[in-house]
Amino acid sequence: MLTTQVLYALAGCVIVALGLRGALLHASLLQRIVAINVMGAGVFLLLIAVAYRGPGLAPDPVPHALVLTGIVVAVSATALALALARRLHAEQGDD
Amino acid sequence: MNWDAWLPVLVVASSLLPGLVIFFLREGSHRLRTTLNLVGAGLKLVLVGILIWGVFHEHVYESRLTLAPGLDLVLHADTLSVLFVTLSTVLWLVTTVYAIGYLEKAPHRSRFFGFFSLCVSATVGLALAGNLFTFVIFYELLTLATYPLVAHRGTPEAVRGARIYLTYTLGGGMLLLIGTVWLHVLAGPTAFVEGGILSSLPTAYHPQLKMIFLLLIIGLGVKAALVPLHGWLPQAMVAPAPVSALLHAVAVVKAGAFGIVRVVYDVYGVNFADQLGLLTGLGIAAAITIVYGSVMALFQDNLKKRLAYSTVSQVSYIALGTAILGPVGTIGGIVHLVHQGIMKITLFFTAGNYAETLGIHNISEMNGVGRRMPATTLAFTVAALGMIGVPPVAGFVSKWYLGLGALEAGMATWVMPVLVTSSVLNAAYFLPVLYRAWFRDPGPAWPAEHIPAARFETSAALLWPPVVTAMLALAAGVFAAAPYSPLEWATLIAHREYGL
Amino acid sequence: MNPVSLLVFDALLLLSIVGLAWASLATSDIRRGVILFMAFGLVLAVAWGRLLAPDVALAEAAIGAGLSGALLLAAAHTQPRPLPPESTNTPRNHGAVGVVLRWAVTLLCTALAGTLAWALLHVFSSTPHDMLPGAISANLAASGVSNPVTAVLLNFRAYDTLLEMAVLLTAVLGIFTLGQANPGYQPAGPVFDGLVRWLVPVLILTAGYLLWVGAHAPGGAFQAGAMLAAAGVVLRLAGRTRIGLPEGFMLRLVMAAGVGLFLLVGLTLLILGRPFLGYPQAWAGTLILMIETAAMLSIAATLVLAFLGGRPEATGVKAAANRQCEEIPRC
Amino acid sequence: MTDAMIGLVALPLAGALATLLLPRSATAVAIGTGLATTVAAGLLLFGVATQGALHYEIGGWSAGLGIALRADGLSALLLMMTALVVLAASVYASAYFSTVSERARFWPLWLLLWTSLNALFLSGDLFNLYVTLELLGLSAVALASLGGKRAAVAAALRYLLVGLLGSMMFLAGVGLIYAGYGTLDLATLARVVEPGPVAWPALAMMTAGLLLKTALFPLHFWLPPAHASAPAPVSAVLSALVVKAAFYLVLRLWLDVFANVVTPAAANLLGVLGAGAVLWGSWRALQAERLKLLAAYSTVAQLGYLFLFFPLLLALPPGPTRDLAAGGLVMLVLTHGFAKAGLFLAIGIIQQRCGHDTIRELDGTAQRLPATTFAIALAGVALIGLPPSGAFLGKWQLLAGAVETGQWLWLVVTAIGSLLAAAYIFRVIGHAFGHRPYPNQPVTVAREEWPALLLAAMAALVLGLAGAPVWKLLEIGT
Repeated sequence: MLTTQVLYALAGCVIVALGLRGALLHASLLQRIVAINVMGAGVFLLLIAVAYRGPGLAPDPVPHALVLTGIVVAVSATALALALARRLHAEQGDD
Repeated sequence: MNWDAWLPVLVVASSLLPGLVIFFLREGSHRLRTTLNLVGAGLKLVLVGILIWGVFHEHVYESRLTLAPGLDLVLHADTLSVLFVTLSTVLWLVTTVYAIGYLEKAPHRSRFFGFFSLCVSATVGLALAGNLFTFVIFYELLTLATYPLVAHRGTPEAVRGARIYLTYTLGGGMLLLIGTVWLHVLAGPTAFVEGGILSSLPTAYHPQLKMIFLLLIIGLGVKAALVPLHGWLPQAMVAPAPVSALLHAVAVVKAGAFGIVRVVYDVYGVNFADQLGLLTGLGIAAAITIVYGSVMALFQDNLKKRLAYSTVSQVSYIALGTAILGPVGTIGGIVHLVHQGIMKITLFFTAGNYAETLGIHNISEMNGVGRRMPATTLAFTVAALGMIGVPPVAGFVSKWYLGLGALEAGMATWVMPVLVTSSVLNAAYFLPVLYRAWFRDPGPAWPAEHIPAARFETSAALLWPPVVTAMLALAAGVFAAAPYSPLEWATLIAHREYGL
Repeated sequence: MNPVSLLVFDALLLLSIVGLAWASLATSDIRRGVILFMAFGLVLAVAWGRLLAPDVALAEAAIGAGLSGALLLAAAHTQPRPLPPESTNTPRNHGAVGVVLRWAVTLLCTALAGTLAWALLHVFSSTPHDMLPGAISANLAASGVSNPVTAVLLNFRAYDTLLEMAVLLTAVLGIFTLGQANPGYQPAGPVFDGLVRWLVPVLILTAGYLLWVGAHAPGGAFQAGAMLAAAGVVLRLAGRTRIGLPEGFMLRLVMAAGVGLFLLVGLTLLILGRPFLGYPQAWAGTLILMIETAAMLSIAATLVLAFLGGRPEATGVKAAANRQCEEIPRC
Repeated sequence: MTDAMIGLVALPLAGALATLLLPRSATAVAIGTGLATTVAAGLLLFGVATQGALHYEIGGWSAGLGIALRADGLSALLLMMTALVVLAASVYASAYFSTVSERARFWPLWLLLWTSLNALFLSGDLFNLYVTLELLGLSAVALASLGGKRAAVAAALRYLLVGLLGSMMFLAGVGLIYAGYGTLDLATLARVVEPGPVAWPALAMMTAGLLLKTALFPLHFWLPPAHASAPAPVSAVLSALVVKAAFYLVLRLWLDVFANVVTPAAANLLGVLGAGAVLWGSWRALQAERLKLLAAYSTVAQLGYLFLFFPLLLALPPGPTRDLAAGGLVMLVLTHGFAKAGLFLAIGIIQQRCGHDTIRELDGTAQRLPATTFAIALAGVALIGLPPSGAFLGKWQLLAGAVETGQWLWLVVTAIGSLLAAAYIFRVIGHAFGHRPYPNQPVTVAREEWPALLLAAMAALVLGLAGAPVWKLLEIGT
């Protein structure tokens, strides 16, 4: 159903824009990390919308694999960012 | 091993390799350093001898290394390059002996002699360059090698002088590079060919060629100390005497002048340059520099500063020679390249001797120095008379040919007055020094007598070099007509340039 | 579900997704933001289901919403209650510059969204390219698994997954260099403890099931690893000191197992003359399962260590010697 | 020879795992792996030189389905440079890090960084490039924050966030390309892609992401603090290689894959940004107080030169002059890689031996470490682009291209940039002529000074004099 793809793709674009805006504007590190995750989710939504072929038909598996890899990469990047933020916060605390 | 391809490289390497080895020598190993220096200088002299003999017999020596498609590093020995190579090799040997004596107990000698040899290798490479691309490479290498020499003493003024020197020369180098690239794009790889190669280009390129000529001359003019670009020369006087001797008599200043000769004769071709009206511009700039240099020299009390300004004016004789159309003017210009080198190095050696032995830096302290150091002052006198143009010293020969050339080329109306005024000015700033040295009574004590008057007036290594170069200056004047003399060689060059 | 009601469902789903995304970024309190982000993740998982991407839905729920949320909450927890001024939600520069900056950025983002939408509309108007999905279904039989996504992940584009495991390993090594783990949580109350006693075995069982089922149905190493990690996180939250993580060399071995086995299989195949990571058809299934098991263990260990936030506090005797040796250089 | 390609990725990865599992003998294992990988890089370079571009389908699946590794002249050269720089920095690092725990944490991340660089230069698949970029970003951040000091952690965090933003933009572009053309393989894409509403936004997004990662002028704010506060061997590799990887991708996309999509106007935009980078970077380097900041800003400036080539390469019709310009670009990339790595290593020695690297108080230090000062001077010569260095040939081609296509602005910018570079390099060398007595032993710390000297000499002498084969290699296109 063409309209489903278009609807979800447009939602994806909006979420990417929201994420980017949040990442650029927010001052606090944690909210910037959340914003980047939201932007990532938006891009994944685009990819899966592209893979969708219609209600009964089998979707294209390649974007699914890409998004899976993307999610794992995103979580590892977030983990490292949070550890850095925590260490920075700990350093700020004592000096 | 095919000898013709390797000789130019060997000539450059004979000072490069000892230099690199000296860099890593420990400070204390004097004897090894001295032997390395002298062996290098001696070997180079032998190799250059073979080069002279070969080129005289129309033998072609060329070594070529492709750095990039269309860009070759070419070392090619032709008549003009051999002249400059001989000059720098002979004077390097003499200056090395002098430097060993001069830097007796100074620090950082490994570094000094390392860069000293690099500097000479750059000069020789520049002289042997077969195309404009190689010339630019060695031109920049020369800047890099001489910067540490000028800043050698490490005093704040030395570092400041070196920085000014660098600003001028790197700026000039950049303009030269842009001009060369522009020329390369228009005319392809610009090899040095007697008679020039640009005359065949379509007339549409002529305005661009004029612009390129301006860029090249400004780039070279910085090192040749043409008037607006000469500011670094007096500042670089903070360098030790052997450095200012080699720099201002042989290496840096001559590189600029030699570059101008190359560009006018072997890139543009003198007739094509004249057709574009470039020579008059060059001539005027040279004339202004000659007069300006001499006038400024009048007001300098510091001996080395006065010699520096005299160099500024003397080097422009070479530029003036190239600006005079016709073989005789060319001979005058090219032979002055050698004569000025020999005479100026004698003057700097003697100035170094006065500073090192008696602590004399200014002319006002030179009263009666002739009695205390007769041999050095005699050498100073010979060289000074040569500078003025008094026969039989070499200076007279080049001025004679310049005047004759100007008459023949019909440019006498403004060249002769310039020559006459500059000779008068030369006399004005050299004769009082001679008078003060010989006929005034010395003061109660010398400013700082380091070396007592033993058997010789100063240490042997300091005394003999100026005497030798003074005799060379005399010989170049007296035996000017002998075969293999600078004048004969310059005539050979001029004939080949003009295709006579 | 007739098309009209499907459209209504889609509209509602998308509205809630975009609304949650906007809300999680608009709040000033970081905790509210993180919780809203987790809700956003869960609703997004529903959207993946709607778009017939079950594997991704599982991963999104387990990793995207679950573990990322847990990591973010743990980090938000360490923020002192009254937020220091410089990290408030409203951007730093409130003055005119701030407004202009905000408008400029908003304009930039809408422009970006516009170009993306314009390009995608153009794509959707033309016929979709089925060259690659066609090739996958053709070669699915030779890939050793019947679930196309697992086939792509672990056979056709196995090299991507190898590098992705390396990314995970890098992240945890980076976290290790930053220092020791966070202090633990206080022991759980009876209710939570009871829940944990039941939940952890179930989580481990589902992890095993997901690993096995991945070959022919949605599931696989990543989802299973996330489940196992969830078990570890729950134990950690219940204040347990031993949460199933090995120590010292064994821990490093488990961390490196995922990438190590993958590389080992690839290189042995290369030595046997086959292309790098080119499983022979007969062995493909078992090889993939072997790699997935190692990958599951590595992913679980990595995600738990990430939640710990640093090098785990070594408890055993050998660990004490290890720590003592750490301090003396040249040991 | 295709096994060399696999070796280039598998060896450092295996080395990373080995150093993780055997922390005690981590240094020996790491140096061993380094040598093996360098041999593999040499074999690959030899293979490409003799047999032309190499192509390897991983898992035996045809390019559309699986992932293909590709090695043409450009990537073989970059791989060789990466191998030499990382090997030299590894030897340096083995003496730089003193405690066992520091080394145990350093080596695995170091070899993972090397794996990501090799994988990136070899990859022929768009999504695979995304994963390698991510691996590169994360390992670089982890290494940069190794020092653990506040400045290093803060800079590393900003670097990570910027990197993530860049990767997300890149992934959006990749998604668009897959949506529009149904393939991720660069070779097939190059045949299929045509200018249109899908290609332009996708390329714009990918380029924006990559410009963030390569720190081109307006987006360079994160680079100086990150490179200046990282440990010496790390900042050497960050400046010399990591930012180059993102630039390599922009080059590959613009001139190879999207060749017919790219418009001269877009290239001119890159050129203007590059010019801005040259001037701004050089100006800030001139005012930098610390040597490391100077080197970091000099990286920003040198990257500017690389982007100046884009308007030239697009204006020149395909032919010998364009190949010459492309060769000049690669020569600049290689020379800057070696020179900047040598410079950072030398600065690391000064910082370790004298406790500070503020330029003003360098008088004494430059005397006590003459070999280090000589390395800085050699690297400086290569950064300015003075003759014996490869950068001179690179700048010559840049100037020649500017004259050929009549784009005089780039010529003026290059001239000013080189003079500014000379100013800030000789400001540092000027301090070498202090009053201290000359130490008897010129090389004080062999294991640290030789890598720095060899890298700087490679840039300033070897590439300059023996650079001709670079042009021959570049004719071997994909």
